[in-house]
Amino acid sequence: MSDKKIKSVFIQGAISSEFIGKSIAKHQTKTSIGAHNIFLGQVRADVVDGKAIKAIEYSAYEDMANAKFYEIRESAFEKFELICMHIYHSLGTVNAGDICLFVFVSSPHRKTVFDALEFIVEEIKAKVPVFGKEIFEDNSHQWKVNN
Amino acid sequence: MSDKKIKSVFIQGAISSEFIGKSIAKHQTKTSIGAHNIFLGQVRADVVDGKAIKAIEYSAYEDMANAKFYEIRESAFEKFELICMHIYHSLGTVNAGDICLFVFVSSPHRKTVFDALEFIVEEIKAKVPVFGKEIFEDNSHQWKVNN
Amino acid sequence: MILSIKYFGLLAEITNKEEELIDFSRSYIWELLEVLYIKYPNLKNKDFQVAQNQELVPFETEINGKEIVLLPPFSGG
Amino acid sequence: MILSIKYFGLLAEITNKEEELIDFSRSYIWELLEVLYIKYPNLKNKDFQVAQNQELVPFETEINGKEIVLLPPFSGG
Repeated sequence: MSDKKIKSVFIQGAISSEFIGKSIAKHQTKTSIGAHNIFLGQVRADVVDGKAIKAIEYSAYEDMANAKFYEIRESAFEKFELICMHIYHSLGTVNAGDICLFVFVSSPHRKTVFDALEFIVEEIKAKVPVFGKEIFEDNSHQWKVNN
Repeated sequence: MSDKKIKSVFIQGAISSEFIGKSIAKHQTKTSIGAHNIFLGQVRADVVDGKAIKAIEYSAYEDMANAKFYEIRESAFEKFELICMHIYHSLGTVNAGDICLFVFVSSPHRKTVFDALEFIVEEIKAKVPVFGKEIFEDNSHQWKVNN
Repeated sequence: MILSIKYFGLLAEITNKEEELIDFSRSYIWELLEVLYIKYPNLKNKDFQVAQNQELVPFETEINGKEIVLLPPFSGG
Repeated sequence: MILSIKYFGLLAEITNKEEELIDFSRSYIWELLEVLYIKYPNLKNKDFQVAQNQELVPFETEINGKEIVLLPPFSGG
């Protein structure tokens, strides 16, 4: 029942709540799943020197990024007893309040999904060459730094 | 921006993927949120002595359950820097493959939501008087035991 | 005093009721349980907890409410 | 050899290009960087990593591919 085949990870623009809802619905035929855990990254309207961020423009070194997403996926399936795993990341412009990262893991048991989800999100942050350009209201910008 | 007021936790029957999608959408005006984490409990079609579970019928000592959900909510807001927190649990019949528990936390930062979500789900499992009657295909039953 | 006793899950199956009124003249939870064990012998070997005023209490607790609730192991989520 | 050099994010702003071809006669990443630092002095004090064959490599690595990529700190998610 595991769907380990490679899918495209990048989505142009924001990830919609409808897309997430439909993704959840697709798993309701998989009756060995007992627990899902979903991480959503949302663009914050942080204020820097009095100016609020209105959007992030994401770019990526796509060939390497896709290779890294694949490695992360494989190592998560190796480490954890997962039934399903999905990762989606935005490219291009995502407005403040919209979702730019969607990671979804499913397992028979809850402890597995907690451990797996945190592992995957931290791996993505550390290893995948994606770059966020934070655009302010006045169209000036700065480059996002993860912490 | 925190919505700490008490809401009803129990929902009659399964929790739909549309409901979850809409709940996510409602948070997109809250632009101080950077990370959401969602836990979904799904009814497994476990096989016991050759018979598969087709549904769970949930009952609860509702007065105490609502008081406990409230305590868990308050202590989560105290322990973690959360912006939002929502808990929904099914009562009545939930078929295998359908969702019976939906816990949703939001914060500026990802580490907070990982810690908070696991805390809340474990507290619910340990402290809230909810009882699951596992119904088999032949309508015989057994009482669910958490582990 | 007249106590309302509630049963949930497996315990309601054993007693064949979800609630009953019992006229009780002693003071402690464990004394009430002695009465219930006579009425429902199958309760005795079951794993359960007792709630008074919506809180779990040890069996040594004095009864001070009007509602005592017998709860089998929780299995939410 | 002719190398294709790619720049991302802040680095592409500094070089004012996303990609360029450079005719390079030495062997190591650090030797390539010496060339780039002369061409783009502002690169020198920036925090970046270098990828060859889609893997991050130390600056002491010998160049064995045709594409060298300069990557600023990752900020996905």
